[in-house]
Amino acid sequence: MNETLIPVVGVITEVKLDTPDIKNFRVVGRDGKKPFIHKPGQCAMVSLPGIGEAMFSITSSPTNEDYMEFEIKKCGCLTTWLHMLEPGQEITVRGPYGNAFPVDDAFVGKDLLIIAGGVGLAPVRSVINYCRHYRDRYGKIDIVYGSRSKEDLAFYDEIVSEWMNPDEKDVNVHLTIDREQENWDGHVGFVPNYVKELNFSTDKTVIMCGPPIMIKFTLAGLKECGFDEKQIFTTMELKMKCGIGKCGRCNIGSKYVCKDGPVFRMDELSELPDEY
Amino acid sequence: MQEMMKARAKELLASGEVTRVIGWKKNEFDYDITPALFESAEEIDHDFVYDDFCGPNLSKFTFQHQKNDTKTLVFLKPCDSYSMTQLITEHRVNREALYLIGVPSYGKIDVEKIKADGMTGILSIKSEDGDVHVHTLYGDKTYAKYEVTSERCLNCKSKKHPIYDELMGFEGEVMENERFDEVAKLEAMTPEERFEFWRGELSRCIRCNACRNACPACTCETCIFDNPNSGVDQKAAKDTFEENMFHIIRAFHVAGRCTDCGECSRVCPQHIPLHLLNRKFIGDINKFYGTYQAGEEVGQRAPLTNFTKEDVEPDIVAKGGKV
Amino acid sequence: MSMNEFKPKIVAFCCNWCSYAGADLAGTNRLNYPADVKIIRVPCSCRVNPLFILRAFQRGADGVILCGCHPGDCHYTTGNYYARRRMTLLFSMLDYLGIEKERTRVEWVSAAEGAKFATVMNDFVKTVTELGENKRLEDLRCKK
Amino acid sequence: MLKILRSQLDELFALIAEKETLYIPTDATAGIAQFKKWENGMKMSDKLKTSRSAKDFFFPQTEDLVSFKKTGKKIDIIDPRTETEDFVIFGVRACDCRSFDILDRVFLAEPVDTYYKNRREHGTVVTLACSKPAETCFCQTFGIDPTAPAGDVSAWMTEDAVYFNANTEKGNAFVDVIKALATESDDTAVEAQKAATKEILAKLPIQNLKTEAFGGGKTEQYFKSPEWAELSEACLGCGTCTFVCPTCQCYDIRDFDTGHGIDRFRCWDSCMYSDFTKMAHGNPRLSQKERFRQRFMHKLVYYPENNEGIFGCVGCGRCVEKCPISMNIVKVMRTLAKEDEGK
Repeated sequence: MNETLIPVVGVITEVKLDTPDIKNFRVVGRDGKKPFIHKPGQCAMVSLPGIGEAMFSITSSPTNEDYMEFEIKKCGCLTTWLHMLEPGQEITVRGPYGNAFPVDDAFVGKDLLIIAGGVGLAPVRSVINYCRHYRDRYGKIDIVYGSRSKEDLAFYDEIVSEWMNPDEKDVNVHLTIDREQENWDGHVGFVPNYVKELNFSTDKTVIMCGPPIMIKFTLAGLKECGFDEKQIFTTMELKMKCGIGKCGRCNIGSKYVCKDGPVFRMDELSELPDEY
Repeated sequence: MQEMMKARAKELLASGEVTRVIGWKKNEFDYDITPALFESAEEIDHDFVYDDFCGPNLSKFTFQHQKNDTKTLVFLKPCDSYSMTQLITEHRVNREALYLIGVPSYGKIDVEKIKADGMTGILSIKSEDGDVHVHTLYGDKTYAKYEVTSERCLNCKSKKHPIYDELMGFEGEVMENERFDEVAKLEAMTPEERFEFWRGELSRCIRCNACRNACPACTCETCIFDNPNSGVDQKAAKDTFEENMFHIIRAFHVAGRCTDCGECSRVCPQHIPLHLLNRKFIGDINKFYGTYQAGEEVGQRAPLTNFTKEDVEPDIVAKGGKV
Repeated sequence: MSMNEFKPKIVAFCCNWCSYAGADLAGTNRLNYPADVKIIRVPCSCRVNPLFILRAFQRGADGVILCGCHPGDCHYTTGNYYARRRMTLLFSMLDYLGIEKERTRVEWVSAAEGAKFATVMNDFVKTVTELGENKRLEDLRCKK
Repeated sequence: MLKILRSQLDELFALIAEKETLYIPTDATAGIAQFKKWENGMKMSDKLKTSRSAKDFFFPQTEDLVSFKKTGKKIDIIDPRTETEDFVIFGVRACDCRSFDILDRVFLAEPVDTYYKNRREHGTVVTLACSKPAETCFCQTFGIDPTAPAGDVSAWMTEDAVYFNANTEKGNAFVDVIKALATESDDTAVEAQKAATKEILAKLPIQNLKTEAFGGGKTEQYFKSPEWAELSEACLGCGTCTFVCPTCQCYDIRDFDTGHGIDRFRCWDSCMYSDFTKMAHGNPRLSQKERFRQRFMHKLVYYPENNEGIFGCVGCGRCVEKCPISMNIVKVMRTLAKEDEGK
């Protein structure tokens, strides 16, 4: 019987300090394999027994057969503890939870525009790497990613060495940071404005994740440019305890983010009450 | 009295002296009273009520209205008035934002007593001249009022208003009462008996936090039992220890500040006599450190934030509590 | 567990300035007191929050004793005066709930009173041993 | 239909308890009845309702989910569960019985909550028809007939006898057990009681509230209603209504460090609490108004939307009785329905 509330053991094999407050954790099961199979955009409940349990998006792509990655920003009790962990430490994971980005249907054959801010790159990175893996299925991929500063750009190494690699076919990365700083010759400014400046053609499918304020303004900007809400996908996060739509706290109206989400198409989301 | 209160509230609203009135309002049943905010004469005419069921203590309901520029009128029963004084002492409410009217209370009826007597299907309850007429689907019954008066009112500590801008009715007196009798009865038991008694009572606790949230002395922004850093932020008692702990700590946190308004016992859905815990502290404070009534006057120093060099030694407890 | 085997677990909160030094002195003077007394050093007797006492019982203590400077000698001038009131009321309440008053105690032990510390502890352990295990304020989950 | 004399009630209980654990409502203290494990000599309460609902049997206030043992960097996971024993709950009222259906739709929906399912499978529910409804009852509003309760076995208690009728497989097994004491009977007495009760039901003050105004698809209409502010004005933010409610199913999952391991347990939680949705970076329901709205929207709109129009309330009236400030679903329904009419 599938015991959804009982987790499995995960072993942290590698911890990388990605930005000053974000760490990347590689996790495998005790048998050295991935704890479970997931789809891009799905989440898992990660826990340190005695400290707490919380929902994190799985940032590695399903196409990565070796391990599972979590990109975790230090902001609360559990995450602070997680940041203190070293490789070899066991944690518990359960999942996968939630729906996923429609990478195998709605996205197929489309040009993708991926917009992320801060640690919001974590859930969409899974999509990016999945699409890069099955490159032929998708059209052009544009990535707009912004953070407070250069140091705060998550996965910077990967972005530069892989995504921005000249060999990469039709992947364009547009980085931006909030304020001018030394040794940064890229764009400076907030993501919503940058998206407008880049003036993308409106036939793209948009995948968006970031702080609520960024989502709000980017959405308005995209609509101004002529994008339809049906083209825009985003992923949500609210407090969760069970992950299976029973504990009753992550609902927006009649939808549970853990079960019916976390991925919502903008037009579905706008039908729900404004309580997130 | 109710008509007088309505008239005065409307007058004050009309003059602009106050812009909001906090009072009581009747619901579905005669005994169903909700604290309510009134902002117009029509609302007052329509809903305002003051009768023998107006138990809720209004002092804490002023919290959200103290940052307004205009004044809020609050009706206070003597009990509420003590709580209000205590809140002002602790700087939890802004006295300037409130217009306080003291109203007399002639003892509130505890509908649970009527229900415990087996009355059900209650359609109406009328309290007139010391008699309480209960009309139900299954027959009527008349009680003498004292039979169905709530315990806290039978043992009324005071009918005096320690604070008010205006008084309706009479200037009451501090009352002789027997509120410590029950405590003394428990104290006379053996530890085994006491333990059994409290286990029986506290085991019914469902940790709904009604006692805490209704308590006018419980005003922490974040309660220790809600604070994830306290290590005791349990939502439900998983073990009998936690039931005990919650109530001991809660009683301790309000010790010396509890005015004995009795809201905790009134709101408890499981009928746990929580006031007996608070009264134990009140009784001990009186015995050990001299008579003290929280909320008696503004600016009093609470016993637990105070001391004298000659205080009794803690072994007084082991000696049986006799000073 | 039969009575003669029973060894109570005692938690002693000792203030850093007097009682902890008193305990030290008892040690250096080789005065005996049972090893069942677990000392927790606190900055001042008034640092002890009622929750500490309850937590000790929860985790399996059979008795809790609080030791501080003699009234008037507090390193922080008045700390132990507050502690005195608090503990008096708390222990009275615990007794009221049926947790025998002999399981809780407050003693004033100065840095010079090593002998007193040992005597007090011996006496307290004896009293608690006679009372037996704390069953009324234990957390069964911690007993497994 | 089987008949057992009321004078034989003790014998009956003993007979049931011989085979399975039996729970009956009994008087705990003045005015409070609660379900307790039957022991010799225990008398059944004649109160209409227990103070807490019967959901405890399937969804207890606290239950262990899993334990962990930590050694160094290693974590071992221990499933603490043992096989649930069969048990019988006697004297469940129609409203509480319906609440099990409502909980089933949450806990037995995929992915199934095995903790709940396990209990549900081992419990036999013996319902008892109401003959003396209280003024706070409004189960008829939600289409419940308190004179003909569902459950594995339905029972009717008259002045001198108790009548049983099995409805399910489990019910048949139960009836087989009690056959030793029972005699076959026609349903004259039961029908008479039903008729008498129905007359009283018609006179109840808050029965038959309007439900047409509610249901799925009404989110937009009510979510922004200005009425919430006034309705929630006096709400204390305690959890009384949610904890006595037979259909409230929200829970929290917490860890307790026992000193030699970690017990992970779940416990009831309340959407009325300020920390219910609080996250490290903020809280989507900041004031009591939003929390209050969530509770009633869930019962009247969200739940029916996800469950074919079935409301998340059974009209047991516990919240009406227990709320410290007398705010309840009845008042919410009346206020919102009035607003709906005005539209």
